[in-house]
Amino acid sequence: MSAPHQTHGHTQTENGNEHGEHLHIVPPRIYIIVGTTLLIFTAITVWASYLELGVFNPVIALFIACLKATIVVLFFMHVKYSSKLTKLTVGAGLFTFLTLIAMTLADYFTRAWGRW
Amino acid sequence: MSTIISLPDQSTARIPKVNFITKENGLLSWLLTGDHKRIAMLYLASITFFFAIGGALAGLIRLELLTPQSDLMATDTYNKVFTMHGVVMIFLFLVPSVPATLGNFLIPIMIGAKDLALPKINLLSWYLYVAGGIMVLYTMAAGGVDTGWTFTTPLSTHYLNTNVLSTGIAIFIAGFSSIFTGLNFIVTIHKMRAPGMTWFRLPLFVWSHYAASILMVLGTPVLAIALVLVILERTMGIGVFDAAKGGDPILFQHLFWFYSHPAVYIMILPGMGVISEVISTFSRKRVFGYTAVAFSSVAIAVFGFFVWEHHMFIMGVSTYSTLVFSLLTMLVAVPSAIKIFNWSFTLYKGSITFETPMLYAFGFMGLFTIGGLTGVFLGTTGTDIHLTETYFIVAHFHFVMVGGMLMAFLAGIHFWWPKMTGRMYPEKISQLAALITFIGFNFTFFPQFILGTLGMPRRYAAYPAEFQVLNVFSTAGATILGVGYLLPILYLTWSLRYGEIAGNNPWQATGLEWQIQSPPLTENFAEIPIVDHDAYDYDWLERKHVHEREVTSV
Amino acid sequence: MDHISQVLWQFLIKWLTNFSLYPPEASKIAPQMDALYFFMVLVSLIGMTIVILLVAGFSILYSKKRHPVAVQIEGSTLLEATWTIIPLGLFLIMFVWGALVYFRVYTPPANAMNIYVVGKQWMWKAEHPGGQHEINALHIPTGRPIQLTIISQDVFHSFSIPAFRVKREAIPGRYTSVWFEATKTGTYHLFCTQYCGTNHSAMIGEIVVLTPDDYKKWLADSTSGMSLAQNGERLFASLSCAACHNGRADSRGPSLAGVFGTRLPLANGQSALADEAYLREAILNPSEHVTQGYSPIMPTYQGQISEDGVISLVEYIKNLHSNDRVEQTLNTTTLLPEGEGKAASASAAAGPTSAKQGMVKQ
Amino acid sequence: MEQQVDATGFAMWLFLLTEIMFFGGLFTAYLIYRNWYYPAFVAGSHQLSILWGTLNTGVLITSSFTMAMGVWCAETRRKGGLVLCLVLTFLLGLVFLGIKTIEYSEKIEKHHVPGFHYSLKSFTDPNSDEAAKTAGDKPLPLDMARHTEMYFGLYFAMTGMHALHMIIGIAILAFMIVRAQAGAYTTGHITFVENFGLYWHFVDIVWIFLFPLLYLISRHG
Repeated sequence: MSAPHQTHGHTQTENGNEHGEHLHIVPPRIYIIVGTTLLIFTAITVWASYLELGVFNPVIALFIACLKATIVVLFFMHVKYSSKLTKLTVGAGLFTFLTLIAMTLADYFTRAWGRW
Repeated sequence: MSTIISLPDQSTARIPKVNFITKENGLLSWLLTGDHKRIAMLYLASITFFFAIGGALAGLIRLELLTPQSDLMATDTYNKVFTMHGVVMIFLFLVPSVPATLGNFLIPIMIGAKDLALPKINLLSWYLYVAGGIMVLYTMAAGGVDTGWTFTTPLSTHYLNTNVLSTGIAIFIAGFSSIFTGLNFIVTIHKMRAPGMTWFRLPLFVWSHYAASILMVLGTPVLAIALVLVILERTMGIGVFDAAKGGDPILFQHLFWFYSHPAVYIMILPGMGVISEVISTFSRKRVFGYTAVAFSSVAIAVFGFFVWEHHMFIMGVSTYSTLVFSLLTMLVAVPSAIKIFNWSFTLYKGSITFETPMLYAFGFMGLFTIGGLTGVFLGTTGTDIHLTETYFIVAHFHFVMVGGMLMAFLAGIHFWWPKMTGRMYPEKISQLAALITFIGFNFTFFPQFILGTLGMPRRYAAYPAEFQVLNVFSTAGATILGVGYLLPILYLTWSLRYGEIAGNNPWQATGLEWQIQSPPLTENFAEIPIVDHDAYDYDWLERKHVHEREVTSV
Repeated sequence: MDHISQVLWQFLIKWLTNFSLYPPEASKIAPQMDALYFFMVLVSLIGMTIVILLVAGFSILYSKKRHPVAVQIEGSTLLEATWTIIPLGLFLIMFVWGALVYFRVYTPPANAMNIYVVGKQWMWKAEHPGGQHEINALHIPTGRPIQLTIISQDVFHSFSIPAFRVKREAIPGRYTSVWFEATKTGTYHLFCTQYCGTNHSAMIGEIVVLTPDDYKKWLADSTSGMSLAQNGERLFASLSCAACHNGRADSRGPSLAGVFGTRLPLANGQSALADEAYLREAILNPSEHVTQGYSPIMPTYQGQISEDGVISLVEYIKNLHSNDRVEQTLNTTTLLPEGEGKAASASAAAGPTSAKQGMVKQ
Repeated sequence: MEQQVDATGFAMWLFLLTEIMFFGGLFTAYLIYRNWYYPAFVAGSHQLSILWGTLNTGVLITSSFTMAMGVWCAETRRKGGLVLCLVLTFLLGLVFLGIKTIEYSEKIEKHHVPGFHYSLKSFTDPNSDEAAKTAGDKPLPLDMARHTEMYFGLYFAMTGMHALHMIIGIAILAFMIVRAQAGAYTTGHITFVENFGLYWHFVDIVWIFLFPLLYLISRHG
């Protein structure tokens, strides 16, 4: 959760840190690399879906999707260059998202238990 | 009775000429304001309006239940009445009650800021609330809705032709109002604290609002998508919740309770914040175990997300997953116990006075303890089978929400009334009102525990005759409770004009909000304070007073 | 005034004579549930007393009059630990105890007598294996474990018997089950506790607990002449299930004799226990429940058989121990033109695909 | 002022958290039903055009790239560049929606919209259907074929919600283009552009997941 972190104890210094975030300008070179990588990954994921890989088909598809999403978050959305607070926020969102999915599925996957 | 009230000399006292109320005039200056205090006032007026509606509906419910037959109204009317009661009270009163009024008013001041981080979003959230409220009013005018506030599918999607869509949209909109409030609080608490206001110098009121805000931001959208799916199911028949098309109606409950269980923490946590402030002030002591109370709020927020399935133990979910959810429910009960004991020990070696807010706080502690403990009955899988879906659950919920939350809300309103309006409420009659509320409440809801144990199901317009006596008790209690709620509305309105001038700090409290004029300036502080002491530091207050006296004498 | 006091007096008498804190304990599980319940009540009372004593005691001892100057105390880690660990321990005891009771209520014993319950807006229909039907009532004997297999035809309902301390949601599209063993004869409340629409509060009934002898008598008196299994047999024939499920060496469907309660290997590599819920699913969604070695050619019967019909079929398959009678029916149906006509019309209603497949079978 | 800038960025992130949870409900539903009705989901996904899907993914990623470049232009105060990037993003967004419209109208023609005369023909008789035939689908048993309606229910709910976010984004983009033209974002006040960028990239991320989940279920034999 985005429980407050000790390092954010002092607003003054916190603002000082955050200030740097806005001064960091990501050069277009990185955007071009990232954009190209994303397009290449898209091609790979389409190609991979035509291979016969059994259970690994969805695994690979989701893995590539996660990879793409991570790249977008880190570079396009500047999280790599952002404050701890932003990183924590992203983490909190991911955590709750996974909680919703995992704990709901926990019900569905164990319904058949005990009937053997 | 000894008291800590210290009012200025009434013959010379004046309400400061310049304050947030007098700054600008005209309706438009209120409707377009960015001032968090004015928005809080707007919220206060609108939630009081909806509380009155919800209360009237509650009165109708109790009247109907006076007799075993459904004689006052037809069963479908009764169903609409309790549905609208639930929808209005939960989404339009309980969820915004403390955060949107007291929280809005106080959080920026308590942390030493001039306003919330996003004033326009704050105003937008009020307009969304009003839009949601109008949709609810429209729903009522158009004939109401009878799904129950839980919108159980497939009843809500395929078997009712009342105004489910407009209610769904109303709650969707009101939900975004709550998201924006929570989002604003989190940003404000992170970014706007005054110099020296570290996390562990924050008043516990701010901590508990922070925890509640996390739940608002992360929980509410799941309710929103559940409602969107219900709307799509009704309009298109996409089948996600339709067993006939292979859908699972229980999935709706998962999504619904993923929000609606944390929602009860959204409702109660801000109330707990109020109680911390009140108990500290009226026992002149730092809150016992400040860090434990602060972290227990966060713990409730975190664990609150892992327990929702305890609403579904008998609904054919996997028995193995119930184990996990029941265990986690037990864990979430502990932080509440921690809070209760810490508040009790705050009284230890204090110097206690018994003004109205303190009476409400005592009421809160008693009723919330009962509400919390009976919650354990329902979180335990075994007893849940017998007690769920009966009046036991109704009683439990009302002990936590009305006995807990509403008591806390009234405690807070009385406590900060002098700050908000510059005038005191009349002490004696308000103490009486607090007592009436407490007695009326117990009369109304305690019999319902017994009714529930006896097996009387909830949401019954007619019931077997053997349950009548306890229902009569309950209805009788509700009339007392009604008086208890009517009184504050009357005397608080009266005090707006005739109340005594309160001065800056009638309670001799330590919070930053008490060190500024009442009602505050639009910008709260003439200059941003530099905080050099912990919350609830009464020695600091003493030193400050000594210093002020020296300055004046010089 | 006199009049009012009289009413009040009568009211009070009525209350005092009928007053009870909990419903009668009429099932085997009830005392166990109540033991846990009263343990929790006791813990709550003690907890409540402690809080009241603390608050009231401190309020008296440290009121401003007696104690004008507060002593500032930070807190105490020891105390914090105490009131974290003790409640946690108590809650964990409740959790374990509760889970034990919960598993007992929802795990029917193997020898339980099965009664089917169908909920619909706004009535309960109980179907005994012997073919006895009841509306908003359930007659059961004492001293015998009874399993209810519950389903809803429309919305969620909840089958609640407070005197037995059991309750189970009736869900559309899926069987749920609960069991109990009645211990005391008498008539008890049956409630629908899940809000189910306009006449929710009218969806109530009676549980009549009889002695085993009386129950036998009741069964004999209220028989409809045909048991569920017999009814199921008729359906089995008219839907021409036997065309495939006949136990012959070359049959396209697996033999159903003795299949109930066994573990079936499925075509998708998994396996499943053939219980009531499985049989129901296999009739309505056959392609997801294909037994290993067979092809997914069975048409779905979704929308063609009522819940009652499915129950009869399930009960028939449950009691099917050999294929002798299946063979017989098969021979009779193929002989009788009437039977064939019926089967064909049933298949025609199934839509183009199933009709095609249905015809192939004949 | 700096405090304010900081605050809105953080607020935007929190808003995106609510968006994650909003889509979270849909993903949960998707995972459950895909697990239950896998063959139906396979057959349903074969009805989607992989060409349009891949193209749209490319379009959206490119639009994310132009948006990121737009933020860079704002940061480095290049007004012309910013306007160009925003216009490109705007156009790519429209292209995405255009392709989506084509896809939707195909579904409407084939009666694959749940609830509106839903047709099972493509699934029970794949030879009658071009897409199913190319994918080499075997006919689904009727009960499984019916569950394709669930697939399309989720398809429309998920892509519909996504498209709604796109439409809102495009509307804001139009507003931003006008403001950028007037030079509003190239004097150091870049918060709005930055925050909108976050939103746009988030919408992109949602699609990055929707694409494999809806289009790429078992494309092989």
